[in-house]
Amino acid sequence: MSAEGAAAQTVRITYREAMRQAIREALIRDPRVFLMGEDVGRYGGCFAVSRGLLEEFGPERIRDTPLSESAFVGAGIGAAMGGMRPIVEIMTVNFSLLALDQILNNAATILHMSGGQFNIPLVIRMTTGAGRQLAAQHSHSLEGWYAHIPGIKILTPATLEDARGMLWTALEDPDPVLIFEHGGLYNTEGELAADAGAVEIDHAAVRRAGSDVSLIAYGGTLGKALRAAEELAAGGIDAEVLDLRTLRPLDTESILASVTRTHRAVIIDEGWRSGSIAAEVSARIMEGAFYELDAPVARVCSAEVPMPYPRHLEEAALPQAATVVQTVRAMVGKRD
Amino acid sequence: MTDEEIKALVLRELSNIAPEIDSSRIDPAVNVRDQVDLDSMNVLDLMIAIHQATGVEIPEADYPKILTLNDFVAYLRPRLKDR
Amino acid sequence: MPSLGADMEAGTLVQWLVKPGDRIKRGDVIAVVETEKGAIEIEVFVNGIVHSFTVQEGEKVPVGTVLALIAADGEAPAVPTPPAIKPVPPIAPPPVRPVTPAAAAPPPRAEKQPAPAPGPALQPSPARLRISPLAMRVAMELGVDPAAVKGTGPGGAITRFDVEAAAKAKAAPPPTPPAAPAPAALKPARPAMMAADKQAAMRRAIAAAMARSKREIPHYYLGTRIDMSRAMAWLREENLKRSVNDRLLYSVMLLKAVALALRDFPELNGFWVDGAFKPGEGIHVGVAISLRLGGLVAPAIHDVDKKNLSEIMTGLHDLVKRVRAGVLRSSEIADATITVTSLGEQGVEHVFGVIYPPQVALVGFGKIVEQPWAQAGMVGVRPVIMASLSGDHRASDGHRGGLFLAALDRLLQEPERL
Amino acid sequence: MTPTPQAASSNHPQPAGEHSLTALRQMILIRRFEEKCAELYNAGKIHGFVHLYIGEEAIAVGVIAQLQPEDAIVATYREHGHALVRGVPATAVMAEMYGKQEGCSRGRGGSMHLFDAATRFYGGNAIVGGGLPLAVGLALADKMAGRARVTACFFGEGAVAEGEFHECLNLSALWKLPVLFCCENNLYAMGTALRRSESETDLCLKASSYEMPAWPVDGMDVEACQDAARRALTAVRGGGGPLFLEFRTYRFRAHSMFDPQLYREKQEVEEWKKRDPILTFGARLREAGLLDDNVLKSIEDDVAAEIDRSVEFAEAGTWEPVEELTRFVYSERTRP
Repeated sequence: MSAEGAAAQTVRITYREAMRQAIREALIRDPRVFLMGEDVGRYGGCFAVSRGLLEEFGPERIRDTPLSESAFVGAGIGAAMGGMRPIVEIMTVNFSLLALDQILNNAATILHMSGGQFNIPLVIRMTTGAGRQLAAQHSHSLEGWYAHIPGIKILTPATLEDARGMLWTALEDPDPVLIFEHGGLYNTEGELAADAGAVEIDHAAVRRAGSDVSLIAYGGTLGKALRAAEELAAGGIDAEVLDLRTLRPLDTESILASVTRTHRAVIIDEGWRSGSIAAEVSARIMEGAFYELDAPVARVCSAEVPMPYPRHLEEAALPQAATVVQTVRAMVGKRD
Repeated sequence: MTDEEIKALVLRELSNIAPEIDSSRIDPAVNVRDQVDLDSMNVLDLMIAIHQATGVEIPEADYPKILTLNDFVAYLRPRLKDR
Repeated sequence: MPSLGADMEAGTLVQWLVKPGDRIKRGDVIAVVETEKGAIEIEVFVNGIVHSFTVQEGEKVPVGTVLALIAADGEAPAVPTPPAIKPVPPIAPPPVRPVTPAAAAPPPRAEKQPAPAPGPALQPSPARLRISPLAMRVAMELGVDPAAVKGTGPGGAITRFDVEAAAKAKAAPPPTPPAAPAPAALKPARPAMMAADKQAAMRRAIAAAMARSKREIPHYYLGTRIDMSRAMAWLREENLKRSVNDRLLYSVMLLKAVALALRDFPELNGFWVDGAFKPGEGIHVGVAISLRLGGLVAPAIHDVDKKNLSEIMTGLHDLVKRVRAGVLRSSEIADATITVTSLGEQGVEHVFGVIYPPQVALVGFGKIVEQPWAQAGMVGVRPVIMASLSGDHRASDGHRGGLFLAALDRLLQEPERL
Repeated sequence: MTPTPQAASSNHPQPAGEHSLTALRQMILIRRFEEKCAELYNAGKIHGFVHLYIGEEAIAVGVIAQLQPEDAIVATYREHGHALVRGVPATAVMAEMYGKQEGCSRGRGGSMHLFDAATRFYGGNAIVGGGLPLAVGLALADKMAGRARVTACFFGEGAVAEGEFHECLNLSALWKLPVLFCCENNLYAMGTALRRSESETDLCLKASSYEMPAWPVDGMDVEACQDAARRALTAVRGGGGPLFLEFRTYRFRAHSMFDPQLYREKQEVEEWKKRDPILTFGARLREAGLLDDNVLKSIEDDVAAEIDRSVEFAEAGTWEPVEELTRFVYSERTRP
């Protein structure tokens, strides 16, 4: 593609708009698709993702639900089994716990319990993560928990391309797919190809190539990892940044390939450290790339505390680019 | 202890510290450190060895009085007279 | 035969300290091996019973040769069934040569054969070297002995970078500080290496290191006179309180003062490796100790800044004894982050030493002499010592070196705080 | 809306011959099948939790026979009877009890998780209340697709204490979804009597608070069950929204296999056994001249033969190879 061609074909867009375009495209392409959740219609979505869709597609396909997470998530499962392609929106990951029974006991298990008879082509979207001073019941990152569950897939779009492209692929998947949208990303803005569309969801992506250390991130921590990489580059450390994109199934091969290139790994995860997806990634590195390691795997995770409200404490609780830089420097040692 | 026994004891411990010396060639009237390459650690080791062998503890302040083999005999004799 | 350094290909079993049938436990020293670097004690890492020797005293064998067979605890008593024991072939490339503080390496592994003959089994070594898995792999590929590599990674771990640097250094001049055997005091049952050979080997090692130092290191030299009256008075008082066994030498005060001063001058404490300064993980002061028949070694006392004077004295005493007995541990040879040399015993007043690469500084002390000393317009007589610093100008500058000597002086004026 | 007491019992018009004998046979099949299950459980052929339906047979038989083939069923862990009446072969059910590959859920579900796509039998849900959202979703799919189907959702009275019950009744009523809620009120949630767990024990009152018709039905009377179901299905299929039936019944056996039944008096059990739906219906059929000893014997023989066949089938079944352990976690397909 020529440079001028590329310039002509990109649009300036926010993550939120990219997500909305993805939903809109799905609603247009497949009559079985509908959006259901709290305040997705008249309100326009708690984070304004679905604004304008009610007017365009009507209340049958843009369904406001009561505050009954278990019922409408379960209804999504039932509707999927009944032949529809529901997109269920849960406002935040913390609220999703009210529907955990449906997600774990039904969505993730029915295919197996039924001996393969009933698959559930359902997409559940929810916001995750902190950084907006929403305190301890709206800010947690529990996607790592969900990634523990076999039978569902966990996507964490961190880029505009993925915000725009993951949804359609998820809807085409025969099994339940959970999409975690980091709340801090909705306002991020950038250039996106005008013809951007579906993207594959099976692989992690190298967002920045490097040779000294692999910064393994996803969702809300990708930006921090990239910033850390820039800062490290100024100090002569060449960091690779790997965006996991999909937490289940984990793309172990790409993780191991990256660590095999760099021989060091720092995992940046907004989840709490104990039992986190970072722990899982670390374990896989041990299992698969132990003899490639030149330093112990390190993790930069959230502090083990319910998310506090004041900004300074929230910032202290969250993984930060500076912590990543510090961790990498200690790991790499002084270099020319 | 006789003078000869004392002399023999000191020479034996000295040989342990500096195995290369020929003890028969040590002049009892000449400063030992002029005949044998001893550093302060060797001197300390010698004092410890003498202490262990005889029970006599030579205070640091007396070191300047004990330079030759004869000095050792003179210093130790009265302290060992009953043994 | 354990590998005790990258350049070691063979060693001579000088003396067995156990005999067949002896019960031994992990950590026991069971033999003495003579190498170019001196006699090394061989430590075992298993509990068991000595079954038999496969190498006799006086034999020189390649690295990797099985020296003895040890029946593991709990096994049938060591019936002499040699065919049941399968020693590893000589000079099998050692998978890992872990050398922990004691330089002793594990007895080589022999495999236990299955029935019918229940032969004694040898245990693999659990000794650990702090090295990354990658660095270990690269070390194998490059033929670098990891035990001889200085780690600069997290927690002092050896990284690939360190191994590659060591490989490069190996291709150039000798990498390790001069370390030498002390043939005189050791009375091996059957001397395997002639004293003259050892002398020559050590001389070559010193020659290589010193030549490399003068070729590569842009030395700068600073000196200052230090009034030792307070220190010596304090020491006299202190030693009065101590029995002859516990007495302190003034050199212990010098070592402690150097170590404490280094805390504020990290650029003097460490290594110049592959074009960069790498600070030492601790303050491990190498003490230059001359050998009675010529030559010297400078083994380290570890973490001198954290030890009290009695502990340093104990360490020094032990070190001197073992140096002169020719029995050193490899960590003592490899770990020093700076060297202190004191030639005052020999009567000299000024010492300007040559830095041991890859260290970046050396502190020298001369003899304590009574000198006229003017202070506050008055002239008096004081015991004075000349302290010098030889610094690597790549790692530090004279200004900082001067401040270091001033700090050393200040510390020696408050001996009770050392 | 208040309960409609006139629906509480039917007026017993003359039982129609063939139809009635079928109902009797179905009840006897369930009874004998489960008695066999208890025996096989004690013999170590069946494991895990097994919940017997004995005493409650009239409900499944009465309701399910009124459903159309395209309707859906969501049931609970006490669902052997529902599956059998729905037409899942006794062989496949028994093989599932054994855990054999020929079971209706390929042996992956066991007693509590009978599934069958061919008869639209959606489990076998062992989370109390957890099946209701699925039923709501299945009905939502039907409504959105414009299909005149009904989803019959069975659950015990214990589910009434779950939030999902209230969420689902509300949501289905709000969206006027074609769900027939069939509450099998056997008075005990495991060992907890209804009066000890609910401040309001009138379940129809709870349901009607969501603006849906709610009728109590004599669950020991198969004809009453048939009649109520027939009328309710007509209403639901006609687009009137969900309907709630409370079947008052009693289980004669323990909750599960290990249950000393300390929570109820033997006398109470004996009282209810006088109302055994098989005996009372049989007596009425005799009165009507539709049943005599010979007919009954031929039914019993026929049922016994069917059960013997199911046991033989299960015994002869195959164990799924361990190599296939991780199948049916995700759908099997080749992705583009």
